[in-house]
Amino acid sequence: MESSLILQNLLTPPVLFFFLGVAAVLVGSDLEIPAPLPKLFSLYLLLSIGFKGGLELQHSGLGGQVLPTIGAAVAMSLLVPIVSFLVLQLQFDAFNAAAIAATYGSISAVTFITAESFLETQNQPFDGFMVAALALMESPAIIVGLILVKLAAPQNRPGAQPMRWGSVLREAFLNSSVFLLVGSLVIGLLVAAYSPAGIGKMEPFSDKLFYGALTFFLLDMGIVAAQRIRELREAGAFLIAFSVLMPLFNALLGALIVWGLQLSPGNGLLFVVLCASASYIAVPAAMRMTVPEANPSLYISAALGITFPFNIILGIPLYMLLVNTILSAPG
Amino acid sequence: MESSLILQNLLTPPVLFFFLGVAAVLVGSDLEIPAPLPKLFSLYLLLSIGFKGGLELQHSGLGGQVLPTIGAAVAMSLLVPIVSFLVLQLQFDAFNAAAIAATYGSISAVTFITAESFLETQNQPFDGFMVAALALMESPAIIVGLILVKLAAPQNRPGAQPMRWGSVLREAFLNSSVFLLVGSLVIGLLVAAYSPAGIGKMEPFSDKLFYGALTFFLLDMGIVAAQRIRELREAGAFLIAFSVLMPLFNALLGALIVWGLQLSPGNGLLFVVLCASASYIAVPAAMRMTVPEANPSLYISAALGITFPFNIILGIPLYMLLVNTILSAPG
Amino acid sequence: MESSLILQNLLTPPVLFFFLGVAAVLVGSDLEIPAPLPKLFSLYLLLSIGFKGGLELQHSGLGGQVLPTIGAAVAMSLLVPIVSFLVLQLQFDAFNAAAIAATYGSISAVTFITAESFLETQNQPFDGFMVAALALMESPAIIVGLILVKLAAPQNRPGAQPMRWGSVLREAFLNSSVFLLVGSLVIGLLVAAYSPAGIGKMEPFSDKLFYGALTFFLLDMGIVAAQRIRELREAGAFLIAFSVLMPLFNALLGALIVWGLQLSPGNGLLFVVLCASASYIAVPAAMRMTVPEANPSLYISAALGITFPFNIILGIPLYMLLVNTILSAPG
Amino acid sequence: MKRVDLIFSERELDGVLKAIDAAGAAGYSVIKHVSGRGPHGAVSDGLEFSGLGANAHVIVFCEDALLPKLRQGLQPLLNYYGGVAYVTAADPL
Amino acid sequence: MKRVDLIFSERELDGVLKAIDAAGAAGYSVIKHVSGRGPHGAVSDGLEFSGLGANAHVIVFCEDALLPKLRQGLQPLLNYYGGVAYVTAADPL
Amino acid sequence: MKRVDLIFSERELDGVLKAIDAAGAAGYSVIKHVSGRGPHGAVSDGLEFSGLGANAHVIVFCEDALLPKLRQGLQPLLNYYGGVAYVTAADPL
Ligand SMILES: Nc1ncnc2c1ncn2[C@@H]1O[C@H](COP(=O)(O)O)[C@@H](O)[C@H]1O
Ligand SMILES: Nc1ncnc2c1ncn2[C@@H]1O[C@H](COP(=O)(O)O)[C@@H](O)[C@H]1O
Ligand SMILES: Nc1ncnc2c1ncn2[C@@H]1O[C@H](COP(=O)(O)O)[C@@H](O)[C@H]1O
Ligand code: NA
Ligand code: NA
Ligand code: NA
Repeated sequence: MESSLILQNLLTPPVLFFFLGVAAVLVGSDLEIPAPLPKLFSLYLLLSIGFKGGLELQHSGLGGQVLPTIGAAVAMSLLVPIVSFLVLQLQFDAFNAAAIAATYGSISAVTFITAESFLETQNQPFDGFMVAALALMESPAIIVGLILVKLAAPQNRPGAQPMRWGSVLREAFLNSSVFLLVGSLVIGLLVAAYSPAGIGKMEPFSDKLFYGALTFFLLDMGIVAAQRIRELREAGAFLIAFSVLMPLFNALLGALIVWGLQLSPGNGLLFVVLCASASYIAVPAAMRMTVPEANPSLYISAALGITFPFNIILGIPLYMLLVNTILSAPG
Repeated sequence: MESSLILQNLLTPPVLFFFLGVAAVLVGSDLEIPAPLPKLFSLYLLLSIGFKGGLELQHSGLGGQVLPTIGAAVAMSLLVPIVSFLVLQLQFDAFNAAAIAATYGSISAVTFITAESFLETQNQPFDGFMVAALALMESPAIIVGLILVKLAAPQNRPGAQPMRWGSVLREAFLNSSVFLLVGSLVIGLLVAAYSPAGIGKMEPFSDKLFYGALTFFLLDMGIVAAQRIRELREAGAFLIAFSVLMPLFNALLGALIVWGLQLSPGNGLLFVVLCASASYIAVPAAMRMTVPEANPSLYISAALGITFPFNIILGIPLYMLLVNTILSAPG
Repeated sequence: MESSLILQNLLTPPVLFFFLGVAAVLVGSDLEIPAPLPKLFSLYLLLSIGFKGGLELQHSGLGGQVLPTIGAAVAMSLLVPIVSFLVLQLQFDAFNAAAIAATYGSISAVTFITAESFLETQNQPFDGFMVAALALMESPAIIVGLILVKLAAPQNRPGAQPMRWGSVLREAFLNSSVFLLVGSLVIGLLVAAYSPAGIGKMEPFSDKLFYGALTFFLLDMGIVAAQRIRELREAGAFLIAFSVLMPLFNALLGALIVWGLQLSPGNGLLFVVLCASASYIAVPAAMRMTVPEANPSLYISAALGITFPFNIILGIPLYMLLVNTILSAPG
Repeated sequence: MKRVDLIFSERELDGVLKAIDAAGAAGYSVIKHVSGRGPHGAVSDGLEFSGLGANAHVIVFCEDALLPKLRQGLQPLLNYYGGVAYVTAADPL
Repeated sequence: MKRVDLIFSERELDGVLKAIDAAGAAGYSVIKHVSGRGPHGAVSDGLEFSGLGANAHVIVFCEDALLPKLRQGLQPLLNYYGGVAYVTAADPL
Repeated sequence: MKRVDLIFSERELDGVLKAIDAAGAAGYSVIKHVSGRGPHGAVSDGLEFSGLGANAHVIVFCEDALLPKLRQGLQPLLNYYGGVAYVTAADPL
């Protein structure tokens, strides 16, 4: 049954087009999706996932498992970067260790969205409030990463610009990805409450097209991820191992929480995926600005070149099995 | 009831996403929709509104209120810039007064489209021939503006290139916005008459997606409008007052015509919106080329930074109330 | 009846918007669809046509007329460039003759797609395996063209880089157009076989939007084709005549094969269109790299400025008549 | 030889290229979507969708002898519509 | 007069433009979406969607006297974040 | 130091960058989507969707000593495929 779940995931359009993008790079085709077209899809996916999450959150309200789940999500986004940092310190200086740690403490919205698509093809229900967890897990790791730099880095950073916390907080909480996701979520809430006629009119755009747009975007992600693979030689075996094992470890931690909170299998998968995924959007952009001493090709290549493909291809069905197994354990 | 109409408008997805764009600029988020993506949406909206207008125009024909309405629309687009010029002359030189006047004499297609969406959520019917009015009101103000410059500007414009009327007329009547709108309208007419099988096949693209695409585009418009607000200091209190009061005055003029022609409430709102809106597409582009002596940041910032948000947020429901009130007056 | 078929084609949205693009250039409007937006549509069309073709191919299998048709298609893509070369040699040097010949031996995916739309409005069925023929006819002519250069060109090409066959074959078989088409076809096959839940979820994107996206893209193609017309003066009467007569001749050849194989009218039209169309994507890119001695404005302008519009506007209905006529001949 | 750099509104691109052709230049290159600030205020690419366009940057490599002709054709345009034009010495690689 | 060319990450664009304004330059032009390679590795436009951005190329035409001020404002940024800055002689057309 | 400007078809970009790397340059910057006109005719960005691509503009800041190596690697490519290459004097800011 395990292998069948993995196979089922492998043969869905989004994952197959991801492979096609990877293959394009490997065989040397000149297929590319020129900028800013990928940005169109990435903006669209954030807007739609936020909007739909808001609609559903309005219906479910904040009762039941909502607040505990969201609280646990935020706690994980504080814990994971600290654990990661301790591991990474064995190999990297404080700047690189903190930057990579922040990357793994945050999340990948596209991995989350792909997991939702997987659940839909499995006819597994899940709740809109998980999008709130997604949104709230994006930023804290950035702050943790910067505090780690402050604590662990050599006191005198040559040439360092004085750190302006104002712009750091803005970078963490108001970067375009978090801002659009949270904004669309709030709009979804408002529309569901006060303007329900707007829901049906948005649907062909924000709902019906969603799967196809994700598929198209994953074609580009395959290209981009494969282009990163070359840079991984530079990164070395330690980081490569980290990029697979750390997500697995985080998934295990996440699964324990899923069991503790007795989430539904659908919500449980999404929770685990949030813990196991790494950011290649908000965090790298923030780290490049605030910790320029760290080498971007390390944290971007690890998150985008290994962890992302691993999660999309194998991780999601594996985590599904993990969640199903742990939830069938006696509570 | 008034406030409820305003609130209903405020809480629709297009207006909320417009606010989100404004908020992004105000809080300093780096959210942006990079060029040429906004152009994609703007081309799409013009093509779709034209096409749909053409389909409907074919069914309604040119009888009844069609020709009087269109005639009145064109007359307004000649009258408004002249009145505006007289007001603006109190404060600005002939070049700037004429350029701003032309801007307010012409129309904003996005405001028109947002008004159509508002009518749809209100279940108020309106007619396809209003799109023809939209198309015909875009150009005349450009010509009026240039004639005003000719008449009122110092006879010797230092360094002025000789005005080639050929290229001026082309700029006025064949600029991409007018051309695409009119072209799509004619195609809609032809398809409805001779190739009805094409209608249903276009629908998922030109019709179903329309509301979502408008919403996405208004997110960008919010960003762009908010970026203009800073430049308004330069513009001064006179122009800021003008950008709110002139549309209100034009709306009143428009409402009188609506009453005179006894248009339906839906068509009436659209007519008033055409009178009250200002161009930030065709006219600024034409003015920049033909009256470079005028300061673009004045006419663009007024139309885009004040009049457009005012109309989208408050204007449309206010004009709806105005139209409803005036139509219930004894004829 | 002939003229009615031509008229029916002329009045469909895709062809009308193609005309609108042409008109924009002729009257001097500044309407343009800035890069990389056309690339978005071109990638989308290839992905969708491939995917849909794969879905259908999975259902039809490789039996019946599939393999003979595909074989005949490949044979035509080897034959047409040789015949074309013999004709072109009368006027051009070996480099230009070979490059233009390769262009006409290959195919135009957009012409094929427009022909499919035409069949749909005519309620004429056709089969998914024709997409496989499309994909397989794109590359061979490139190889034939290069062999013709090798054989016929002066032995010492001044400054010529040594021809690396590896990169030539990659250019021929892995260029983005062929790669995306074949890749999407294979994905369609796999999804239809193993992941049918994905079909319905892709539909709003890859199927419902298709006609509208084609229409939008043809607006751009009209602009681009019309911009080429100016360069045709340079090309001369011989090439202009060639760009109309050669497709007609190739269509005749194709029609004979259609008759020989007794294809259905729908598949027959598509087969003839493949024979009669010329490439302005894969082949020009490959020729520019491998035969820089040839003048790109000759082969691009002929294929894009004449043959493409001719096929879109008159060719498709004419070929339909041809196919209907020949199929009603005794077998 | 010389390298001439022109930066001005995209709306004037056609006129500038005509003037360069008329001066007899062997070629030119055009970069669009350039934003900037100058005496006439800021130009962003945020309004590109409106048809207003951003700036264009045109590069011309030419013989020194061509400069007067270029100047003659371009100066009036730049004076009236705004934009900058600078000349640098340049040698073929 | 002089022409200053700056190439650096788009993420630092705001800071660089502020420094140029602060130095009192009469204007500048910005080309975005520049890819490249330098001592800190390769920068592609393939990750632009992620908010990481590619490089920006900024051109400033200015009086020679402005160079020290520009240097003072820009040098710390370029040293810390990476990027290059070069000066060429340039004359108005 | 020197500044080298290369403008040529995007299709040749990979080869040119390889030659620049092979010459040992410390870095380079690439601007794509450049249109233009040269001895081989006009290149527009209207056909970009077709895979034909427009031109690329590559800038290399380098020591004078690198020029011969650059010339050696790039000259054959530019001669065969077209494009221009010019050198200007440039000093670090
Ligand atoms: N000193 C300068 N250095 C670089 N670019 C400039 C300079 N002055 C003006 N520009 C460019 O030229 C454009 C038009 O300038 P203008 O219309 O004269 O304000 C500006 O938007 C800038 O892109
Ligand atoms: N020698 C060079 N010539 C041209 N551009 C360069 C050079 N060195 C660096 N750059 C550009 O500056 C960017 C930032 O460089 P850096 O962060 O210092 O590696 C690179 O991505 C290149 O676009
Ligand atoms: N004299 C020139 N000045 C500026 N750019 C040029 C010049 N000549 C050629 N180019 C550029 O180099 C490209 C390739 O030129 P070519 O293939 O030699 O005609 C042209 O499309 C232009 O973008
Ligand atoms: Na995580
Ligand atoms: Na108006
Ligand atoms: Na053919």
